[in-house]
This record gives sequence, C-alpha cells and structure tokens, in this order.
Amino acid sequence: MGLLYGLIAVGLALIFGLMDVTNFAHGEFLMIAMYLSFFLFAFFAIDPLLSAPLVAAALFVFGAVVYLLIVRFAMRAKANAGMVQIFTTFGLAIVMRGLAQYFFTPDYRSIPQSWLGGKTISVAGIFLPEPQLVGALVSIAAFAGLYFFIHRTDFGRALEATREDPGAVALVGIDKNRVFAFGWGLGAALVGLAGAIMAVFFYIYPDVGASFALIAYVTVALGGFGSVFGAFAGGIIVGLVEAVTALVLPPSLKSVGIYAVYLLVVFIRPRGLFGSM
Amino acid sequence: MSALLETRGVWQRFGGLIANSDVSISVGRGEIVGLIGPNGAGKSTLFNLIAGVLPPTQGSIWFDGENVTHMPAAERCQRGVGRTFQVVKSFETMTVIDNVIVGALVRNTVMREARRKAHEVLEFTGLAARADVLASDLVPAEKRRLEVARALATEPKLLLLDEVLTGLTPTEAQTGVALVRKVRDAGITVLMVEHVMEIVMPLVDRAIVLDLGKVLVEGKPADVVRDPKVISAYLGDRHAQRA
Amino acid sequence: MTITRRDVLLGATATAALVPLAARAQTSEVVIGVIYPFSGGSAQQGVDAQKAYETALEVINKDTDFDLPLAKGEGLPGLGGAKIRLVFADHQADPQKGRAEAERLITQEKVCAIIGTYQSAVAVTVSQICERYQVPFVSADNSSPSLHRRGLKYYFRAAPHDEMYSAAMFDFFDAMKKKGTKIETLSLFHEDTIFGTDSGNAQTKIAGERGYKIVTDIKYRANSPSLSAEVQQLKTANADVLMPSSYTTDGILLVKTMAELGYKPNAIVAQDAGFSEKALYDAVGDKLEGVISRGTFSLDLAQKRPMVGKINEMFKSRSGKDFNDLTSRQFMGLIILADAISRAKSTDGEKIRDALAATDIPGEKTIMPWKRVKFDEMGQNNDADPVLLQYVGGKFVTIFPPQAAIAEAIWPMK
Amino acid sequence: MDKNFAARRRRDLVIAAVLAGLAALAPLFIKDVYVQNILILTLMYAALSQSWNILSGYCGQISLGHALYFGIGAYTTELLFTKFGVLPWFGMLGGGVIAAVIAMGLGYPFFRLRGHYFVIATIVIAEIGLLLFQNWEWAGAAMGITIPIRGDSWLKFQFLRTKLPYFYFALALCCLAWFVTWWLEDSKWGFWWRAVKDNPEAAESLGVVVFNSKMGAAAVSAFLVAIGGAFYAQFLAYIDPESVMGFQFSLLMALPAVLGGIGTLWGPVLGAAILIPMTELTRSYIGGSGRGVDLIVYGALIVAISLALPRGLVSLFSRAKPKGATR
Amino acid sequence: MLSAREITTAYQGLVAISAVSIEVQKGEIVCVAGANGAGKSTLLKSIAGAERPRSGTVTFDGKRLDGMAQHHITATGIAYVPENRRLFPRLSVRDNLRLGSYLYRGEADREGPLDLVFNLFPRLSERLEQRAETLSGGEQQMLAIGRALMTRPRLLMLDEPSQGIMPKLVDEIFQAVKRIRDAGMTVLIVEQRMAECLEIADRAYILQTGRVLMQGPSAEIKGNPDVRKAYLGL
Repeated sequence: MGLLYGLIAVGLALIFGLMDVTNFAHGEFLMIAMYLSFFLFAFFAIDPLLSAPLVAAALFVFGAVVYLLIVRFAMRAKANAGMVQIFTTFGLAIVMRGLAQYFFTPDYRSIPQSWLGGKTISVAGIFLPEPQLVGALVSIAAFAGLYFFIHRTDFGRALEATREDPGAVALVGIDKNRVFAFGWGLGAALVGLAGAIMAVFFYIYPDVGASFALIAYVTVALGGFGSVFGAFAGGIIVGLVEAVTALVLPPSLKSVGIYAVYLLVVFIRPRGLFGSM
Repeated sequence: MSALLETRGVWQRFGGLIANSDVSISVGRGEIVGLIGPNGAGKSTLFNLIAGVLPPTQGSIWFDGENVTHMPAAERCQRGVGRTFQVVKSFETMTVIDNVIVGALVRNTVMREARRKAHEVLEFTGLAARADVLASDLVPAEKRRLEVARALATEPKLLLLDEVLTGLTPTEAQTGVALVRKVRDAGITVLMVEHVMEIVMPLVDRAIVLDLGKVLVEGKPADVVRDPKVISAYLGDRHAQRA
Repeated sequence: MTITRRDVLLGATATAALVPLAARAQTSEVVIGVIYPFSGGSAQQGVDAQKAYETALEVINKDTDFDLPLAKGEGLPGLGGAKIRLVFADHQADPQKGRAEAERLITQEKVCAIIGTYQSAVAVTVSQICERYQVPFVSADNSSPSLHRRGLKYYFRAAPHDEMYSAAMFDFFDAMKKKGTKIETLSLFHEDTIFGTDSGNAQTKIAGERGYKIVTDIKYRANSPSLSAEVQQLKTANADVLMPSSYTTDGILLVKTMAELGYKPNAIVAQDAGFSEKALYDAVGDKLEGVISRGTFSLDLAQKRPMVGKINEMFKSRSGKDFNDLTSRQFMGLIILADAISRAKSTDGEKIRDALAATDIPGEKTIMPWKRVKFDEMGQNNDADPVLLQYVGGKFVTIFPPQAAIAEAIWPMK
Repeated sequence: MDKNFAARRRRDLVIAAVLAGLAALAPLFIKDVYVQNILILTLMYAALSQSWNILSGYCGQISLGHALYFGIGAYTTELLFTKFGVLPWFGMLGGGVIAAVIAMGLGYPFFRLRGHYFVIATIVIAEIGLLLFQNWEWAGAAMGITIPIRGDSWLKFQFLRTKLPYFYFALALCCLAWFVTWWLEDSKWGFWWRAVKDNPEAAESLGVVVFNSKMGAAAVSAFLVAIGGAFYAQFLAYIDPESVMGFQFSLLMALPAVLGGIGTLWGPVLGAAILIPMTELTRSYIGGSGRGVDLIVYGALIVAISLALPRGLVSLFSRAKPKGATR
Repeated sequence: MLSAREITTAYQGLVAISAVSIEVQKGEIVCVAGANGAGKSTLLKSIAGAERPRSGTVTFDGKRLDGMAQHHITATGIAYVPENRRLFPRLSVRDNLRLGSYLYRGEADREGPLDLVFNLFPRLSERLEQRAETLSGGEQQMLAIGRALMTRPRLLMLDEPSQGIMPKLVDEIFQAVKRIRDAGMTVLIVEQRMAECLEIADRAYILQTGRVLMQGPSAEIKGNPDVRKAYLGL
C-alpha cells in the first residue's frame, strides 16, 4: 500500500516540484484513471493490468490539457498566486466530481475478476495479496523508470533543469511551457498507472479521490516538496506508519499516526525529509 | 564619547566560503560613512551582520555601548538601528503611508501619532504626494526612497543604507544624495554601502573599502580613491600598475 | 450584500404569490418531501431511493391490484383520489443541509410529511425540524436505535432498528448452538460513524447478556484507503463469527482485502447496509458465498406473496436492480405514510400524525416479512421482524426466523 | 491627506451600519424560514470567513484547518451544557478562549513552517482533532451530541418557534467580526499583520516581532471562529464530529474570503453574500436530480472567479482609483 | 553579424538603457564596459530575449530577434551566459553540459563542442560527476561558458565572467575567450574589469548610465583619460 501511496504522491510531487503548484484535483485524476480502467474492463474486457499503460497514456494527455487550458492561466495570476492556484484546482476537482457523477452515475463500481483478483501468495506464513504485490512491483518499476527517465534521458534532464531554474532553460533552448505541460502529463500518467492498479482491488465512485488526496499531500510534504525520491520514500513511510499505528491504536485512529509523523517530521525539518534548501 | 557602532574582529563563513574575515570597523556619531568595494567583497554580508539578519560566526558587534551581537533584528530596530534593503522589500499591497506607519509604530503606539509621524517623514523624504499610492505602483527610485522613509520613521540613531543610489538616473541619484545629507543634518548617523563611487565619494565623510572580505583601506574619500590598492581592486592589477 | 437582499426580496414575493395556488391545488395533490444524499459519497443510495419512491408512487397513484394499502384505485381515497407528488431534496450527508432542506420543503413546498434520510445523523436534525413544524417524519431506512428514543411525537419508523436486528442475529446464534454448532467467539468490525457505532454498541451489549465472547472489536475509519491492518487483526483473532457493520464502499474493500489476506471466517453475519447492496455483490459476490446478512426484506417472499415479485419487477425496470433491504423499506415507508394520509383525510400534520399512530397494517399487506405495522408510543414498529438472509448461489435465501425461512443455514459458509 | 483616510474609514463604518440596519429589518419582509435560514448561514459564514481572513488574509498564514476551532467552540459549549449544565453563553466564551489558547499553543511549532508545509499542517491538525472527537466516547463519539430541548429562552439560547433570535445573533456575530477587523485594520496589529504578510524580513527590520504578530492573529481568529462554532451548535441543536469539524468547514470558511477578496475588509462579506445563497439554492433546486449538476456549476464558478478575479470580487468595486488604507 | 539599434529597455518605469546601439562583426571580440548600473547587463538581456526592449530592433544575420521567445533566440545561434550564471545547481557537471546540447540530440553532434569545452577547461573534465553547486566560483563560470558552447552558438554573449572569481582564474577565463574566438565564434562580453577585458577585445563600447559614452578599437579606449572618470567619478 505504501508503494502505491508513493506512486500517487510521486505524480503529485512531480507537478508540485516542477512548478510550485499544488494540484488539489490530484485525487480526481486518480478517480478518472480508475473509471477508465473500469470501462476498459467492462466494455472491452481488457484486464486492468493490460490497460494500465493505456490509462496512463490517456491521463498523460488529460494532464497536459488541464495544464494548457487552465493551470497555465492560474500561474499567471500576479495577486494571491498561491490562493488562485489552490482554489482553481480545487474548483476543478469539484467540477470533475460533478461530471463523473453526471456521466458515470454515483454507483459504486468495481472490477469483479481480474487476473489478479483475490489471489494470495503465502511466503513463510506471511500472506501477500497478489494485486497489492503486483501494485508494489509496478510502483517500483514505474519509479525506476521515472528515475531512469529523469536522470538518463535528455527530456528528463530538461525536466529536472526546469525544476531547478525555469528561467534558465531558455538559455539552452528549452521551451519551459512545453516542459510544464509535459510534467503535468507525466504526473497525471503516474496517477493513471496507480489508478489502474487500484481499480483491481478498490471500489470506484465519483468521490473516491477524496480518500486518497489528503494522504497524497501529506506523503509529498513528508518527503519534501520538490523531491520525487522524497515522495516515494514518503509513500513507503506512510504505508509503514499506517500498519504500525493500526496495531497500537484503535484502527479508526490509524491516520492520526500518519498525521502525527508528518507534524513531527516538519517540526524537525521544516522542509520535509528530502526537501531542498 | 565612544563610537555609535563598532564591529570587533567579525568573521562570517558560509560553508567553506569566508565572506568576512576579521573585520573591525567603527562608525562615530553624526558621520556619514561609506562602505565600498568591488562585487563580492563582503559588503552586504557585513551589512547584514550589523542589521541583525544573522549573527556572525565569530567576533562581536556593539551598538551605542551595548553588545548586540546576538540581538534579533526587531530588537535592534527598537534600540535605534534603521536599515534599507539592497533588493527593495516594500510592503507591496500596502499604500506608501501605510508602509511608513509600520515603521512609525515602533515608537508611537497610538495610531494617530504614528500616522502623524509617518506624514512628517513622507514630507521630509519628498514622498508626500504619493502617500495614498500602493507601494507596488511606485517606480524603483520611489521605492528606494520609501525604504529610507520607512527606516526613518523608526527614529533611528543609525541608518544603514544598502545601495540606495544604485541603478538610479543621475538626477534621481542627486536627489538621493541630498536626502542623505538632510538625514545626517537631522542628527542621524549614516552607514552606506554603495557601488557607484562617483556619487558616494563626494557625499561621505569617511570611506571604508572592503575587498575579499577584509578591510582594504579606510580614510577620507579623496585619499581612498588615489590608493593604488583600491584602484587595483576595482580596475584590475595591470591597470593599477600602469596608472 | 445589497444585491442579494434584493434578490431575496424578489424571491420572497415570488413565493408569496405562489402560496394561494398551492393551497388551491391541495385537494387534488398531496406533496411529500423526500430527503436523501444525491451528491457526495453516498449519492448512490439517494439515487436508488429515488427509484424506490417512484415505484411506490406508481402503486399509489395508479390503479394496481396488489394487496397493499392504496394500491387499488388511483390516488388517496380518503382525499377524493388526490395524487401524491414527491419533492426530492439533497442533504449531501450534512445534518445542517438536511435540516435546511426539511425546512424548505415544509415552508415552501408545503409538504405534509417528510420521509428519508439514509444517514442517521441527518435524521436527527430533520426529525427535529419536523417536530417543530408538527409535520410527520417517516424514518424509512435509518436504523440507529437512538433515533426514536428522543421523545419526538412526529417521528415514525416502521422498520426495525439495529438492536432488533442484532437481537435477531443472536437469536439465530442461540438456535444454531442448540443444533450443536460451535459459536462462542465473535469479531466485531464496524465503521466509526453513527451507524457503525450504534450497531457495535448494540452487539456488544447483547453479546454480554447472552454469554458470547467478543475477541476483537474493531472500529475503523469510514472510507479508509486501506483496511489491510484491520483485516490482519481479524484474521489473527479468528473468531467463530465475523460481524461487520459497514457501508458499501468499505464492505467491498473489506471483502477484497479479506480475500487478499486469505482470511476466510467460518461465518459472516453482517449488519446489512453495504451487505445488502447490489453493488457489493456485483463487485465481490463470488467471495461472499454463504454470507449472512440481516434484513427486513427477502425476495423469497415472492414465493408466498406473488405481488412481491411483481413490485420488484416494477422497481427493477426503473433501476435495473432488485429490491434490497434499503429500497424495500423506502418503498414500504411511503406506502405506510400515504395510507395514513388517506385515512387522516387531511394534509394537516397533526391529523396525519394521529392516523400514523393508529396505523395497523397486517404483515400480509406489505412486501415485508413483518408481522404487522403498528407504532408504539415512541413511533417505533416493534413488530417488524427482521430476517436473516444467506447469500447462496447468487441470491439471498431466507434462513431465519423459522416461520419465514425457506432453507436451512449453511454453516460454516463455503 | 489625513482627511481622505479618515473619511474612508468613516465611510466604511457608515456603509456597514446601513447594511447591518437593513439586514436587521430584513425579517420584517422575509417571513420565509427557508430564506431566513439561508440568511443566517450567509451571515454566519461571513462572520467565519471574516475571522479566518484575519489570520490568513491579513497576516498571510493560510490555514485550511480552521474547522478545528469551529469544532472546539461547538463542542466546548455543548459538552459544558449537556454534562455540567453550564449556560451556552459561558460555554461560547469558554470555547473561544480554549480555541485561542490552542491556536497559540499550535503556533509555536506551526509558525516555523512556510507555504504549503504550513497549509498541510493545518489541514492535518484539524483531521487529527476530528478523528479524536470521532473516537471520544465521553463526548458522544460518532453519535454526536443532541442538545436537550428546554424551550425558547435567551438564557439557554435556544429557540424552536422562531429563527429570528438566531438571525440576530448571526448578524451580531457578523458585525462583531467585521468591526473587529475594521478596528484592528487601523491598529498596530493590523499594520503589523499586513507587514508580516507582505515581507516578514522587512517587517522584522522595522521592529515588528513577526512571531508575536502571527500569534496575535491566530488567537483572535480562532476565538471568533469558535464563537461561530458555538452558535452553529446551538442553531443546529445537534452536533457530530463530521458536521462541525470536517474539512469542508475549513474550505467553506476560506472560500468566501478568497472569492470576495482575501485580506480585504469587505471581501468575506461580499463573498459569503454571493457564495452561500448560491450553494444553497443550486443544491435545493437542482441538487435533487442526483446527477451532480449543482457541483459542476459550483466548481466551475470557483474556477472562473479564481482565474478572472485573482483579487476577488471586491476588485470590481474598487475601480481604477488608487486603493486606500482600508483596501 | 549582430546589430542592435536604438534599444531602450525599462524596468517598471525606470529606464535602464536608452537608445543604445551596438554592432558586432563576425569573428570579433567586442567588450561592453562600464560601471555598475550603467546598463550593460540590461543590454545583453535585451538581445538575448530575457528582457523585452521598449523600443529598438535586434537583428542577427539579417533575422529579426526582438519579440522572439528566449528559447527560440537560443536556437538561432546566440548563447548567453548571464551574470549569475544560472547553472542547474543540483545537476551534475555532465548533465549541465548535456542540457546545453539539448537542441542537438545525436551523440555524434555532441562530441565536437564537448571536446572544445574540455580543451578550454580541462578542470571540468575532472569534475564531471560533481554537482554544479559544489564547484568553486571560477569553475562554475567555466561550466556556464561550457554549457553555452554546447549549444553550438555562432555568437557567445558573456555577462561579467570575472565576477566573484579569483584573479588567477579570471585570466584563465579571458584566455579561454580568446581561444573561443579562434575556434570560429564571435564573442560579446560585458565587463566591469575593463583592463583585462580590453586586452583581449578587438573593439569596445563604454556605457554610462544607460547610454553609450564612447566606442572604438580597444587600443583607443585604453588610452582615453575619460574612462577613469567614468569609473571613479573623479
């Protein structure tokens, strides 16, 4: 679970780190991805595992379009820039939820049987549910891919460079707007991937994003805004803390553990575990 | 009477970089002292140490007979240290008068008095006509002057000016010079960091030249500009030799 | 400020103008308010409820030959065949909004009664408002026992509440024990809102009284992103019976997580809610073979009472789903309310209240397996016998109480 | 030049008095309880948003966790009333004080945080509060607290037959929050807050102790919000953790100020006057469809206003004239 | 090759340079000198597209540059090393250099410029894996120039390359500039340290408070007594 949080958070961290914009509609991106997986399964019988790349690709386009059509303008605001971004994306989240309810109806949906559904591998007495195991593997793979992409390809380097200094990339001939759109796309694609995996073992309905959004923000902040690696590590920590608190405290208080850890971390390191500066 | 401001053997290191090494300077009451030096000489660092932005790595800073080395900026302001910023830091969403009132509130807790004081200062600095304009709508020269006004409103004994004349047109710079003189005539000691020598030199009583974090030369402006070490620091070694 | 005030004033004059119209229309039309969540996390329940009420409306307003009150003939006979009109309002699971909507329905839409609300927390505030305006409130599907114990005059609940449900479960356990099944330890698993808490409390109380041992009592946060840790605990405790009280979303996640972690209890006896939702069985039905849920409704009844099947078909054609525990209660709630209005021969709140209080409908004239519908002085129908249903071969089979059962319980579940 | 300023302050006060007077007369014409209800909520949110604005708008410390103080106000009042029979008026004050104390206690660690770290910390602390109340049996846990009905009385601040007392209280609260803002705006604190928001470093150089300024703002803000919470509890006569401490409250407190104009005297009132009736009306009249159309309209409006008027709706009124001390 | 005519640029109402015109011929090293605040940097920014001139035109090989987006200007063959260098501090030296060749994706295309950079600044080749922020000031300047060279420019614009650098390295950098010109590029350099700059430059412009004070071949400028006055205010 922690790894999946990590994957969701990495998408958010990418967007955030790149442009200092918080995407309050991140949970809704996840929701869209889950619906996509569901419909691909329901109408074309494509297993979520197979459709994951498709979903990721679709979300990529979606993320880039959202940037170009909406966020780009929110970033131009001179006054109250932070509030404008928060509430623009927040408003967007509400619209997306409303649209999902309008088109998909509020019914709970779920993918009944996938290749992975419900199988469990037992290793030395520890049961590892397959979907989550695969989820974890995909997360690690996606993260490894992302890492490779950022550090070994030109565009990845451009992404990193833009994040470091968006004003300076023009010096080497890079168009920062394209990089931003690409970053949004990539961030959304990662969420898309997470959504596709989650669709296997989670129920889907228009408000599903809300369950994950706060955890994702906390995860990103825990790792330190702007640090993709931090977000991933943050995800793992959140997963562990959640499991541990559930043993110590009543389970209904398990998120308290996560929140407490967040507060503790930022009080000691006001910029998160791996935050810069 | 002792000097108003004194730094005693001040060092400042940032990681491996030594920004100030063993700087001891003093500023007497009623003086205008210029702190000059080429880029990267450590002027701004020293300035920040005096203003209380951060404590020095080593050494002490004395103001008005009191050790203020570890005193936070707000308290130094209450003791009588006013400053401006190299990169202008106006309160952009507030009007000019409101900017100045913030400063005036240090010594006047009653709003009406603070406001009166602020108007006085605006009058003094020649910004009165712009009182109700938002700080963000001022032109840079006016912003600079607003910084001075704000600092003056705190009724300082020592006014620290950080490159207030840089980047101004000659006319604007001359008005600025006149303002600094006026400030001194009002009994306020001035320590100014400045790049533009042609403007500073006629203005200051004494110049302190920093280079590579150390005090290079100190003295009357006319002597300072003839000093080969200064010319070398500014124009490069070869030029100095030839000159 | 000024702008709004003008708008509001305009709005007020507009409503004022409408009032005489509404009064005139009163004889031919009776307006009832329906308050549900139509957006947000539980919007699905609202939308399903809407379909159930529309089905009931068809039965009442059109001439049908079911053996239900008001089915025959059009409209309400007591009011000269007046038709019922429903006004739906969205409370978004917020007690404040529920209250505001109730107030609006009463004062603007001139509803003569209100029915709702799915969430118990909203029922609290809606019933308060109804009390204040002396408008009857029929709590169709709220199961929190505390609701009817607040001394409200205008509160009515025809369906059982959680203590009755829980009691039935323990009756069932007792019966099974007599037959020699080992049932000693229980695991409670309930969510942390009013429904789960109430249910958990009731179960804890009865278990104590009847000597069952609760080995784990897990209260979890509703709509959690993950239940792995919780399920792990259930698995470790491995009680004879797992008793979940969860809404649909958490129910799906619970079942999926259980399967993933390889936890298969001997028996699951669920406190309805999510475990009566089609969505849950669509999603994870294959893993639920043999699960037992309490309920107030069972399609099996169609074998004894054919009209149940026919009405179910009517509902199915609207919603694409079979009646479940919630929708059947909603359907029945409106029938009972309409019957009272007809007998009151008035849309006056107090008269309807009195008529409701005098309600006595035999069980056969409902679509429920109840003995009868008769309210006590707190507005609770104590004769609404709950049933236990077991999910076998893709549908629910009634297994308890014996008089309603059509099959023996399969224990342990597969 | 001083005349200008004094005139503006006086003008604001006069406008407020006139508006309040008109609002006070409103119930004479508006008998419809549903509309009254909307008015009460509008006033309440205006008051809450005004209070939120003190910390987040004036002092620039964006909090999305004010639901915590709202809930504390509500719970303190009702717990004192139901468990110890303390009159709501005292509970209200007590709640306010407790909220202010908590706000200051949290200030020590929180005000070191900047930007998003601060925002998330505020969200998280409110969530923790919510979860604790959700599990605190003595305080009713998830069941919440139903306020026992004792009949209409100002003493117990409870009215069943009429909404008017609630209306006037909400109006008074709104006026209070507005007046406090108006008054603080032209005070040492008001100036310090704005200075801290615009540029903490410069403020520090002018003798402003930044930390203390933030603390002051947090305390005033939390106190007023808690009073609002106490009012809401009395008004609703029923509270449960979700309905008084949920995240949506934090947002609903922020939204009017943001849409109306954050850090302005009139923004919250203007924002609430438009936003609250709009949300209530869209829900009531198109929300019953179950298709989420009201959400789409609501969300789209937020996006549109955020993008088109980053300074909020008040910027429509201030025209081209230079903005004065009160803007 | 490059011609900027009557450039006027203002920041928020304050005119930084007014009606400044300069020409750069192919293969030249041209120095723009002047005291701080004279408008030298603004001039470069206006040419590079980092600042929008209020009026005036910039042409490069006959192509109009004014109004073009900054990254497009880079693509036409002008590399600009700004005053504060604007390296990507947390990326390695290697990555900084690679980003310079972003516009040319092929490995083969990279080798030429890379060889030149290593040739000019052998130190960089020893520090390939270090983060840019860990380099000394002089090395950072070398990297900034190196990164600019990687874009395979025809014109290289340097803003105060000597700033904040040890005197010894300043010499090294100026020598490198000469070699860059020898490698076939044209260089426009802005400097406060006029003496060293004039040593290597073919021609020079002296700016004072936003205007061109004088211009001409380096030798002429060097001997002109007015220059000192412009600097020291004497």
